[in-house]
Amino acid sequence: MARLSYLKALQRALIDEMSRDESVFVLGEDIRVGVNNVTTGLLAKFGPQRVLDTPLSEQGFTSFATGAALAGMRPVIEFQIPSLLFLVFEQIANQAHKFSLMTGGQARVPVTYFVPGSGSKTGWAGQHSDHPYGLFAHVGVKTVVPATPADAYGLFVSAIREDDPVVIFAPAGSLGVRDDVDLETLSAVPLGVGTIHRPGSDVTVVAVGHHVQTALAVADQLEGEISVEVWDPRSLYPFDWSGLAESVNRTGRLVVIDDSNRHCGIAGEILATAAEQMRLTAPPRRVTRPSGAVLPFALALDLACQPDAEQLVTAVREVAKD
Amino acid sequence: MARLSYLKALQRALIDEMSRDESVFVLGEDIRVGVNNVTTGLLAKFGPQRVLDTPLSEQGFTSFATGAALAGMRPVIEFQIPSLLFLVFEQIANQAHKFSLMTGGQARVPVTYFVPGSGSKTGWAGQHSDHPYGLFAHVGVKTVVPATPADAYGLFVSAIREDDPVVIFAPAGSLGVRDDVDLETLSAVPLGVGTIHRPGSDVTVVAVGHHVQTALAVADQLEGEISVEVWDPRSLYPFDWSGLAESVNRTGRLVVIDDSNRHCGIAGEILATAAEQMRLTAPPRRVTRPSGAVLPFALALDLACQPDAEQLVTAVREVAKD
Amino acid sequence: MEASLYRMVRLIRRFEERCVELVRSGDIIGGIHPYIGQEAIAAGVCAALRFDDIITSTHRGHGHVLAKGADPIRMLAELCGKVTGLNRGRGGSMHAADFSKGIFGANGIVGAGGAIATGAAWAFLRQGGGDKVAVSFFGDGAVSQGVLLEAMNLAALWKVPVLFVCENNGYATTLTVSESVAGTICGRASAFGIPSSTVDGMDAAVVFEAASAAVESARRGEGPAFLECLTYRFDAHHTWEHKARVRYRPAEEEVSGRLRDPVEIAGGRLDPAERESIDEAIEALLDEAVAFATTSPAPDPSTALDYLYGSAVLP
Amino acid sequence: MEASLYRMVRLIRRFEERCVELVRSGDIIGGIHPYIGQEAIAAGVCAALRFDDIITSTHRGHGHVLAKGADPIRMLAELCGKVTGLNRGRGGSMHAADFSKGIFGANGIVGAGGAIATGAAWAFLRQGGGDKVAVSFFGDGAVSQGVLLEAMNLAALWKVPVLFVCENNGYATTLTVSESVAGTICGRASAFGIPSSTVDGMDAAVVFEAASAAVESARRGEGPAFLECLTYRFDAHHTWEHKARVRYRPAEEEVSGRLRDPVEIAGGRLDPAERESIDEAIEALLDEAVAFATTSPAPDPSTALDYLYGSAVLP
Ligand SMILES: Cc1ncc(C[n+]2csc(CCOP(=O)(O)OP(=O)(O)O)c2C)c(N)n1
Ligand SMILES: Cc1ncc(C[n+]2csc(CCOP(=O)(O)OP(=O)(O)O)c2C)c(N)n1
Ligand SMILES: [Mg+2]
Ligand SMILES: [Mg+2]
Repeated sequence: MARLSYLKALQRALIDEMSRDESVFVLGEDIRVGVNNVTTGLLAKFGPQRVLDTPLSEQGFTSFATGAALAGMRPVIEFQIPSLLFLVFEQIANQAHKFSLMTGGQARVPVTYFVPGSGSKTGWAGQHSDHPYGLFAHVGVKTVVPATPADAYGLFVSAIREDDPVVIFAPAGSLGVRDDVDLETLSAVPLGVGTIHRPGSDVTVVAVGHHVQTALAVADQLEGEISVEVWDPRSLYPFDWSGLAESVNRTGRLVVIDDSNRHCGIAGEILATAAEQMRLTAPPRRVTRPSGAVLPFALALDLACQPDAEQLVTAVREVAKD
Repeated sequence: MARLSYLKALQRALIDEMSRDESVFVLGEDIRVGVNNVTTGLLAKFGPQRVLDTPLSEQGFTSFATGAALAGMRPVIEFQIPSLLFLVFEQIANQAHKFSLMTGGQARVPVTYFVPGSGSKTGWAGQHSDHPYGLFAHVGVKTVVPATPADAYGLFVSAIREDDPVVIFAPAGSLGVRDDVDLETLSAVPLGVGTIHRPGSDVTVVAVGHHVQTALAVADQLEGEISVEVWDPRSLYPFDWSGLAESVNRTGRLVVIDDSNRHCGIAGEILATAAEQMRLTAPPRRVTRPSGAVLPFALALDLACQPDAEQLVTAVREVAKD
Repeated sequence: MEASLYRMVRLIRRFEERCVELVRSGDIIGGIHPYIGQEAIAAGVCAALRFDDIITSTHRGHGHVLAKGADPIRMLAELCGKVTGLNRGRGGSMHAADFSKGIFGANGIVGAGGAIATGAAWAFLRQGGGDKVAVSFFGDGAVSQGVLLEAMNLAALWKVPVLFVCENNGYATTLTVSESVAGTICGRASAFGIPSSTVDGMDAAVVFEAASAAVESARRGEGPAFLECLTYRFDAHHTWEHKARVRYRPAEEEVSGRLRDPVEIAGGRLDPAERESIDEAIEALLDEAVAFATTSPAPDPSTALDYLYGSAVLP
Repeated sequence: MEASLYRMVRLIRRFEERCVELVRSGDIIGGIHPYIGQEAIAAGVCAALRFDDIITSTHRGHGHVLAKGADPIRMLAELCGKVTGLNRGRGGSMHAADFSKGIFGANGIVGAGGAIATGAAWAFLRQGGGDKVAVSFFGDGAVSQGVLLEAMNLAALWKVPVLFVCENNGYATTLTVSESVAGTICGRASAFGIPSSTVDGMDAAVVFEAASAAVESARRGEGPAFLECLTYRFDAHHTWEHKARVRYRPAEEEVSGRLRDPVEIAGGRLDPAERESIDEAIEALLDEAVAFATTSPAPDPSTALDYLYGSAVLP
């Protein structure tokens, strides 16, 4: 067993895939130096043709990657800031995503879009603190948010191997997570398959990204009082509806904790599908950022906009008592 | 009473606001000629300084509008294609939307983004047929989708007067709607206030945009069998939750029909909030585009991706029998 | 070469005229952006390309798709939304593509193809063992699109074998070039150190020569090149204009703009008998295409989401 | 003028040095992008502006915000996230703004300010009765951003009184200009027919002169202008580098780049006594600012969403 950090797991995934498959290459800003610590050392290992520092031309290099993918490559793009995905939304949602269907299956666009440090990094303020995974899920771009080192490895590997565009969010709140893992067992984690991090029988808590840790802490805290099952979708789209149904139909109670805006977010999607299709014995709840939130700079305000353990405890208690 | 078309109502709103307020101006592509029939004739009336034909620089002119708004103007931007909003997503969601909070209330960005003919225009295929209102609602940009000529007038007027960015979608399926209206009574319709188009007691059907017409037809069809209330949110964000609750708490049954992608869409948001907060006596249902849909070109396929009356009838019958 | 250039110019012209009829008859829904008047550019540029080169095209893409070698019969079936079409009826006019012929597709978003072509051409470099190039076609309207300018910078920086072809037909829908382009079109290329030239886009032979020179320099590893082709759109921006009758081009200009006709320029160089036999073959081909397109089956509605994903995950 | 230029250069320098200390002490969270080394540009350009002109700034924005007239005391309080800050603690380093002084804000997105400044300057034209101008500051990295290039086209087309100021400090984070800019920086301006010049960005007097000329031509209605200022960033791209110790600039370059110091260049022109008294006044002001910023109250968490909307609709 080795102690593996989430960040190192991401790096290992990228190195493994680049070693395995010549067509994989990585591009983005300041990735040779590796300011985000994922691509550090890759230049020396793979050379400048496979580790491409780009000018600040996000739209250009995103569609450049689409073109390279159409010509047989497997580009991985690192974005420094989650909101840079807003800047390339047309290039991902309207170009890369649509080629397959619009060409009647002639074309494949295997590009991975990768954001190390999504969500609030504390003190980076309004334009650097978004968690816009729901946008991609809505338009139908495959979207994953790993919560553990092993999943960071396994989902990144799967994203790169996938024949479609995939966005992978690595929440700032997860980068420091470490786990004891057997490095030999690290392997691809399929898209669209959730996982139970902790079994329980009273309430299903669906937690996204770094809030898996929040949920586990809350489950510990409530031990003896309420038996909390912590379920992690891992992929937000495609979503493991049958996995969720298995849990919810057992507990009959559902709370979602999700660090994105409430209105039209993934938490709402989960509640909606559960209400339509699953056996709920109490009204479900969600703990999210407020609707339309823009994260203010001051620490107290920034934190006030993010969901936290206390809110989760309240929500779990509420659904449990109904 | 006069026969007013939806399209003419939009035009009238724009003319009225431009006449009333010197700071209102309109910009976009081919708006002098008026290829979308909303801005036709405005050049002659208001001159080239208030009717600005732009080069194909959507990002540039969207943030140009933000700058003009910060300097005291009230720009209205016409976009020819819904997916052009993808191209300017950063400029709207990350710039215009965030100025107010990030400056601690110093700045106002009263810009209206206007898409005449959103959704499928039949045969315009994958990149011209989106209905991405949920994206704006998620990030917190005020978003309205009028369904009738009077609402097209009233919501457009309100959008222009609003001190915040507002996106207004005029569905292709609504442009031809005509109503008998007393022109004297046309007036601003406040954002965030829904309306009952047809009262009923068994099932609340929430219909967005042109599907208000679908819902009214279905309500007619089911008359005698099931009493359908047709409720139209008009604003998707802010949303009239108390108006919806009033209806749903009365009927106990909810179906949403919405021409956008299912996953993380507005229909899911409505179901989620109803499940959390309202008294539902049967599982709610939604009739939407499939998740991640890209509209194929061929007519039969295009139509197969859009919600229709038959699906709505089935859904209403299902919730009614539970 | 003269005969084959003429053949392609004429094929595109007649193909487009047939399409306009099929729009009128309702066989093509959604309308098209006719390429009529601009045929010499697609024909001339694509004649300079090899089978294994690639192109990206535009909303006004039929000419490029045909000139790069797509089967006109399956192309027309695509425009009619049939399963036998190039894209199995999923793409239509604005997305017609044939990847087996290096046609990376028409595109509904102005300026979008430049970066895609640049990425593909860079991939060719990376994959080694050849000297393939990419061509991106776009209109005068596209040179005001940020993403295209970004792509030109990337192409120049990384010496990518891509040719940018601007078809300057004087208008972006209703907006004139002088109202949309500050500076010059070729000035955009110069800004990034990309060599450029402006040529007569009505003469396929002239275009062919200029494109050949640019393509050869790209093949030699000298990086991107830029070609501005001066032309005129003879028909509407889009067929909806046929009904809408919007007015934005001076009547005299519409007359003078049509005086130099690419079909006549290319055809005038042929022996009349040769020309006639080419024309006849084209008519026969298009008759066949129309018959095939109109009688082919439409896709089954239950397959509406086929091909949405490459890996068949049902979300 | 010499004294006031020096005063501003020195104020910015010392302000930034105080900020770096406050980052170390944890009073400023999230870090900053220090403007140290580039002070002459903000000082020189803003000295050419009037109170009622406006600017847009960047992630490295403290210098511009101060030079355009923001109160250093409320500015520092903003950086410390206090309710007494310019933005009531909502903006921080990357969004500091003072609309009452024509400061339309720092901006976290590279290249975003150009179109905003252009729109504002166009509004001034429209509103009539004056000759206000707008200035957009940005770095060498921004000239590869599509939206900025689009904005330059719009500004040139519509003869908008906006000055584009590119601070070429040789790097976009770790990427050199030669690796990111094909062609030249001023070539971007020429592409759109915008007059441009390249000047020594270490000398506030030189910058002031060049900016004055450009601003005056814009005021006279001659449209936009572009100024490239050559400079060097003395400190880190961002204060995280102080811990991370990434290496991307040659050591000799870091030494030679600092040889010409804007503070010394501007200060060398003053009588030493005058200089000393300016310095003392600045220290006193900054002591006050630090005291104010560190002792001011933080905002109440219950107000986290205040100002989210201009019209107080609760969604
Ligand atoms: C980015 C973008 N903006 C606007 C449109 C709508 N539109 C389609 S074609 C067109 C004009 C294009 O002009 P040009 O590039 O000169 O090509 P042409 O039509 O003349 O062939 C416009 C505005 C679009 N499809 N994409
Ligand atoms: C559009 C965009 N891309 C990337 C970033 C991340 N980023 C912030 S500053 C910076 C470098 C900017 O370089 P330059 O414009 O030269 O300004 P400088 O930092 O040298 O002052 C980068 C890549 C960003 N904020 N915005
Ligand atoms: Mg054109
Ligand atoms: Mg720089």
